[in-house]
Amino acid sequence: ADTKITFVTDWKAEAEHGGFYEALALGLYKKAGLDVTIRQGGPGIDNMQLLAAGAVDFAIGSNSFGPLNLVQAGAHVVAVMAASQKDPQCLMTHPRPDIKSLADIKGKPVMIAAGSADTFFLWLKAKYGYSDSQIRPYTFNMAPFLVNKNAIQQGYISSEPYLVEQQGGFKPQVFLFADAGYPSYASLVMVSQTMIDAHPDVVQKFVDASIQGWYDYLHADPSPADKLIEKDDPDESDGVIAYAIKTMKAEGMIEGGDAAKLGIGAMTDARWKTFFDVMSKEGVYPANLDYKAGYTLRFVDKGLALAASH
Amino acid sequence: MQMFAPEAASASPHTAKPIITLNGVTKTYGNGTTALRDVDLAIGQSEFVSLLGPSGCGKSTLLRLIAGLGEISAGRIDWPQTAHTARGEPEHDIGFVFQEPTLMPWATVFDNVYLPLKLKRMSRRQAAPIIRDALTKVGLENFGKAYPRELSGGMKMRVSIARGLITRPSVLLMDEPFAALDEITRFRLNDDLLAMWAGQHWTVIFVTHSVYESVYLSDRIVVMGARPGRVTADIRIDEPYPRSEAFRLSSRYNDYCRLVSAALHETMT
Amino acid sequence: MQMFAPEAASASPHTAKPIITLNGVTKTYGNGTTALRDVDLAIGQSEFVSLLGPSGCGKSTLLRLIAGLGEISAGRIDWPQTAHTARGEPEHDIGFVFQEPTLMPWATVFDNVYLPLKLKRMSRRQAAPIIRDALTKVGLENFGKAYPRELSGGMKMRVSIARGLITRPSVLLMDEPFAALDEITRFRLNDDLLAMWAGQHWTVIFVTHSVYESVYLSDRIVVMGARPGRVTADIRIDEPYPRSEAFRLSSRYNDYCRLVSAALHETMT
Amino acid sequence: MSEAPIQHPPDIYGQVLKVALPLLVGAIFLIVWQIVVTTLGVPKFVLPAPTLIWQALIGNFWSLMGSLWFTLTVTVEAFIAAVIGGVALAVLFAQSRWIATAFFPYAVILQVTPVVSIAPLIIIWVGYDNVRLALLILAWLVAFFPILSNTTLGLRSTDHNLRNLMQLYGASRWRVLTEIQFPGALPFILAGMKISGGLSLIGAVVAEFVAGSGASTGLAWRIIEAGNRLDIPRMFAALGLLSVLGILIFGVMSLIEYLALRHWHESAVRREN
Amino acid sequence: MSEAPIQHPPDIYGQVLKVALPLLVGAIFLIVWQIVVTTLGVPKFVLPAPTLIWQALIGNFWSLMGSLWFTLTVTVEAFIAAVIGGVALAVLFAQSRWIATAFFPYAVILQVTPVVSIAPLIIIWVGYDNVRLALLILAWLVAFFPILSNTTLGLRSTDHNLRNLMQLYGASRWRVLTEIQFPGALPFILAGMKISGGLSLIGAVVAEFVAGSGASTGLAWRIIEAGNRLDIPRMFAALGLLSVLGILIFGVMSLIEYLALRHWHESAVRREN
Ligand SMILES: Nc1ncnc2c1ncn2[C@@H]1O[C@H](COP(=O)(O)OP(=O)(O)OP(=O)(O)O)[C@@H](O)[C@H]1O
Ligand SMILES: Nc1ncnc2c1ncn2[C@@H]1O[C@H](COP(=O)(O)OP(=O)(O)OP(=O)(O)O)[C@@H](O)[C@H]1O
Ligand SMILES: [Mg+2]
Ligand SMILES: [Mg+2]
Repeated sequence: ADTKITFVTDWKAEAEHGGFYEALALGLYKKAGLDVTIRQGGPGIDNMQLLAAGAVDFAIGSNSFGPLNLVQAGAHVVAVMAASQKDPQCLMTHPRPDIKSLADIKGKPVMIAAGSADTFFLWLKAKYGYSDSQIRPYTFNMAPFLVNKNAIQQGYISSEPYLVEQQGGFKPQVFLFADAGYPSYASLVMVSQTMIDAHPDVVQKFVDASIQGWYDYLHADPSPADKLIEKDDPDESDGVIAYAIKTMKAEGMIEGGDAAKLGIGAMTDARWKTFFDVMSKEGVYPANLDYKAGYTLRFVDKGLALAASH
Repeated sequence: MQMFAPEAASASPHTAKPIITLNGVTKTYGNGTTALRDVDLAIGQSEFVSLLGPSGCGKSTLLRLIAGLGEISAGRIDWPQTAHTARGEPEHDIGFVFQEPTLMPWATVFDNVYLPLKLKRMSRRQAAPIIRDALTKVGLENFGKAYPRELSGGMKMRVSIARGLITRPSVLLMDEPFAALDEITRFRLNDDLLAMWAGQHWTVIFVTHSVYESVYLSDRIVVMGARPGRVTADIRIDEPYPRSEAFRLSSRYNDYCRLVSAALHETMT
Repeated sequence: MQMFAPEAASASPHTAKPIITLNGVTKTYGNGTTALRDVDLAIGQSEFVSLLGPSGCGKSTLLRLIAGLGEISAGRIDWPQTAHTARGEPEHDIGFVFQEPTLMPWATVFDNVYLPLKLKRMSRRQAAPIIRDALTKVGLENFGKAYPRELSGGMKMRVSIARGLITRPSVLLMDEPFAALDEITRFRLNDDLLAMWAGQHWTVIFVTHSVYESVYLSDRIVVMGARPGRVTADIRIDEPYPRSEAFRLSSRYNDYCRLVSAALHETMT
Repeated sequence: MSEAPIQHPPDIYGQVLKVALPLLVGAIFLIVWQIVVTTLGVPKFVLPAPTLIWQALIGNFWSLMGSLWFTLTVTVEAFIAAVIGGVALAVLFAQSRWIATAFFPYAVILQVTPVVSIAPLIIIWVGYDNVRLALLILAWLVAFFPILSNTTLGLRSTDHNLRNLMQLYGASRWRVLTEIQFPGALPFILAGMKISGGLSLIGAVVAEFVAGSGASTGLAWRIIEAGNRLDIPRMFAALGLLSVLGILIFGVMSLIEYLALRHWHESAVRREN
Repeated sequence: MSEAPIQHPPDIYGQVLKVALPLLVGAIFLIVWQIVVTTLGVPKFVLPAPTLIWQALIGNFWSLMGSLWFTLTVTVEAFIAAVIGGVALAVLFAQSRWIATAFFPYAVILQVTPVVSIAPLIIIWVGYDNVRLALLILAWLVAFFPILSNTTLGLRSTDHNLRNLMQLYGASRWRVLTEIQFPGALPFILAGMKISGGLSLIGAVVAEFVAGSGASTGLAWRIIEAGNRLDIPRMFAALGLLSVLGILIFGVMSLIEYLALRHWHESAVRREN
């Protein structure tokens, strides 16, 4: 019988999970002998805690903080694949001449969600000298941003700018952290250490099928995945999905950076070290933290499904 | 010693200068009980009227309606001598002792009696001697600090009496005020009440079940019949005031009592 | 016609076969009021004892203590003839009519009277004729469906009386049950009570403020003195039962009344 | 003493007004809202006009109704559980001052612990495939305390003379509870239920906010989703449905309260003097 | 008729037990928790042992205390506002059945609207630099309804004979309110305040969850932070402080209730028979 795997995403179904849905839709997991169920995350599903508690074995971690937090907390969970090379996190402003880069935002009020103050904001503090007194609340509702010409807020490059254009009727200035060297990965596939120890083959098959799924999603027909996505979340409109795919491609989120050479899902020691160094310098992590326990390169970087065009 | 047919009541020569007149007063409660039907009555200025009648005949209802509590279903109640406020409400100065003590459970005896004076904006300090006096009159001088739940039934009623009298109202409505008291206290309070009434030209309407008490106190006894309540007899006690123990022992007293008893008997059969 | 000093009470030859004995009963409330001090009393089987005394002297307190409500501060109350339950509680069958009506406001008159029977697991259907009967006795046959708030003060008290009697308890404690009733109804209920008492060999302790009523009803009158309450006189009414209107008109009745009044007077001065 | 039998006529006129009056106020409110929004040109993502909300409601009618139904079922189940739990606990507490003293603080802990922070624990505990059960537990946590607190007060407020009466009749604790304490506490319990009705609803919504996954698609999800998408008219349509549901629950509770108390309790009786 | 003066002795013994007993239960509870967690080897991400929580509490003592203070101030202010607002509204509603009928549904809407979804509106309205005011408003929304509801019931339950008495004395509405209705409604109001005390706290926390920012560093912030870092013992330390605060508020409310009602209300009076 096929190995049963439940894979928990970090939000409701969206294009950012497209590769996994594609793999499921095309039967790539099935072919590898895996019986995968994709569970949507949601506002109340805390994947890190579910993993730490051993309640699930496979889940998506949104950024590089997840694995290191788990290490610090003493949980045995490992990132095995980085589906997205770039964190889509960005800051947006109204069109204004006084802000041309992230550095110009120093000292200005920024609307940041509660959970973000100890993730990317730490990097902004370290790199640009932002301070906590700049933080204003962001409640995942952009109305306050839209009505206030001076407002600056966080966003996902693949969704918020689109909504601003649609609803606000203007094109916001977008500053993608990744472009400024923000070293976090995104959409990390995280697996419990026990699973890796007991069934490394299953993990490898899952990673390989997912990589293939991502490749197909971007280069073949994305509609099988899109159908599943729309089934899981009927509110996900074609327009939103199309914009997200376009952005992912344009920004090279899946296939850019190291992935261009090492294949989709790529991770490198150097990138992890950069991330850790920045954050430990900020005091997020102790300098002696065994951050390497939070990821493994064992299952990726095999140059799998490298695009012909590359 | 005279007895009037009810319909003659308001025309009685004795009922001079009426202060309250009731014409065809009917009261039907929401559940269909007609408590009063077609009651005609005129209460004279400074009269001491006792109201007698079987339990449930509408005495309390009548008293409440006179006080302006509750709506009359038919007929009317007037206060011909009373000025009206700007808002059109009669400006009478009524004291009411309800059938139940109706004390504020959260306030001490002192504060309960203070209430009417407080509403007249009298300061606590000014009121204190008056209240002490009133409490002494009802034998509760040591209970000013007690709460109602710490009192016996009769003591609660005495607090209520003290409160009803403290403002020295010109019209006093009392609903079985002494029913829960022992005879001795009752007699004493009877005499106190009479003395106050005589001194202040009050008008008193007094509900009681005691024929003896009614004869001793009042210069007029109105007997009511059972549901629907109506006036069945109107008896004048033509005896001089002040009255005393001597009157209680007189044969005329006994005759009056028998007369009232008979009227009561008649109304119940 | 005999009068005993209080300390002789329990030794009285008339108080044969005591069903309840009180020895040195003292009750001090939490606020420091001593309601009873050193009360000795023996109630004989099938006696009809009236309790008289000034308002606030501790009659209600005494009745409640006898019924087992509230703790005694000193002394003891025994029921020498009464069996005890397995849990060690005396298994007596007490009816109590409180000084206040104490009705359940959410229940109809019928349901209020039904309560004691319901607790004895009698079905509604079985109970209905009994309840109708009891309501008729107190003149409330048409008010079974009324709620307490729709009743007059006297009517509420009558419901309470009906409830107290419905289980035909062997010991009946009544706290001024008829105070709020008119004379006629009162006399009728007096006679009804006497008839039931005679027929069923009940023991009755009856608190009243009416000297007349106490003499008419009881074969023994206990007079209490004011705070702290204690027994000041114990008067036997040596008159045969059944008693009737004739007794009320007799001179012996008047003598008794005077005697009791005098005892009451004495206790208050 | 003969008399027309006692009758208790219903007050239909008053009942109709009870519904009509707030509707009228609501209509006026909506009209003013519409005028203000259009004349001031308030952007629709700040405060959409009622007409826009209406369109959003019609346009998403079935998906919203589905969500409404989901939220309603969670609400009702949580509410019933809250009533049962709150009353049962209060009964327990009323049995002995010591039990109440010892355990009431722990009921308070349940009340003041934010559901958002124990949501993950509960999800782990019930198994994360049982999101609906988790929602129920969380909504229950939000709703049960007012019932517990009010019922406790109500049971303690029993007329003490009636208790004495029951004692005289040798009634068991259980009978004292059912015959005297419980009916006497009814006004308090119903007041608690009125508060908890709304809290169950908000609890169901908040639970979905904090513990919802893709599998749960109640009104909370519509609100988050519409908010994320900045489809504010749709968000307001969902909020409007929530309000309607809340008022409906409140109305039902008020009706029950009226029916239970109209014959006897001061708060509900129509006084005639 | 002379008598020792009336005196009302306090029940000190009972008061001490009232504190000691729940502490004892708490101690037992913690010990059992510790034993269960260690013997079953429950991972600390699921349920940390009390000793771990204690270490986290000591280790982060001052930062937690600062957050506690912030949350406490918001709670207290929101609570005071809820009491004033709830009682004032109830007084308004008690003036006329029509006002109550017309506007009560709108109070219900305020109760059932999830703070998370109106948080943005309130942030727009107060300006996003006024986070504290936004928190206050949101916490107030969570807390005011029980007081409104209970006070309304209480004011309506006034002994109707006492009202008649006031009418006879020609007392103004205001005096009827202050002399009769308000004292009579006190048990209900206090019960409402007991519920709202906890809700203010939870409201302050939830408000910070949904509208907090780096500038506001209450307990919610600590909980989120610790949760994000998976530092579950620290999260529990913060939750524990929250519980302690909740119990404290409840204790204070209970004390006020006892002091206000002990002389007269059935629920608080020590009965002697
Ligand atoms: N609120 C009410 N609703 C309905 N019926 C009522 C109400 N109050 C009184 N009644 C009825 O009105 C009648 C008269 O009641 P009322 O209290 O006036 O009697 P009463 O003469 O004072 O009797 P009592 O001597 O027993 O006090 C009674 O039949 C009673 O049932
Ligand atoms: N719960 C209580 N707390 C404190 N004192 C009380 C309490 N109940 C009664 N008392 C006091 O005890 C004394 C006796 O009260 P009790 O009710 O027994 O009097 P009573 O003889 O029945 O009077 P009445 O004829 O007025 O009913 C009174 O002085 C009263 O103040
Ligand atoms: Mg009456
Ligand atoms: Mg008494």
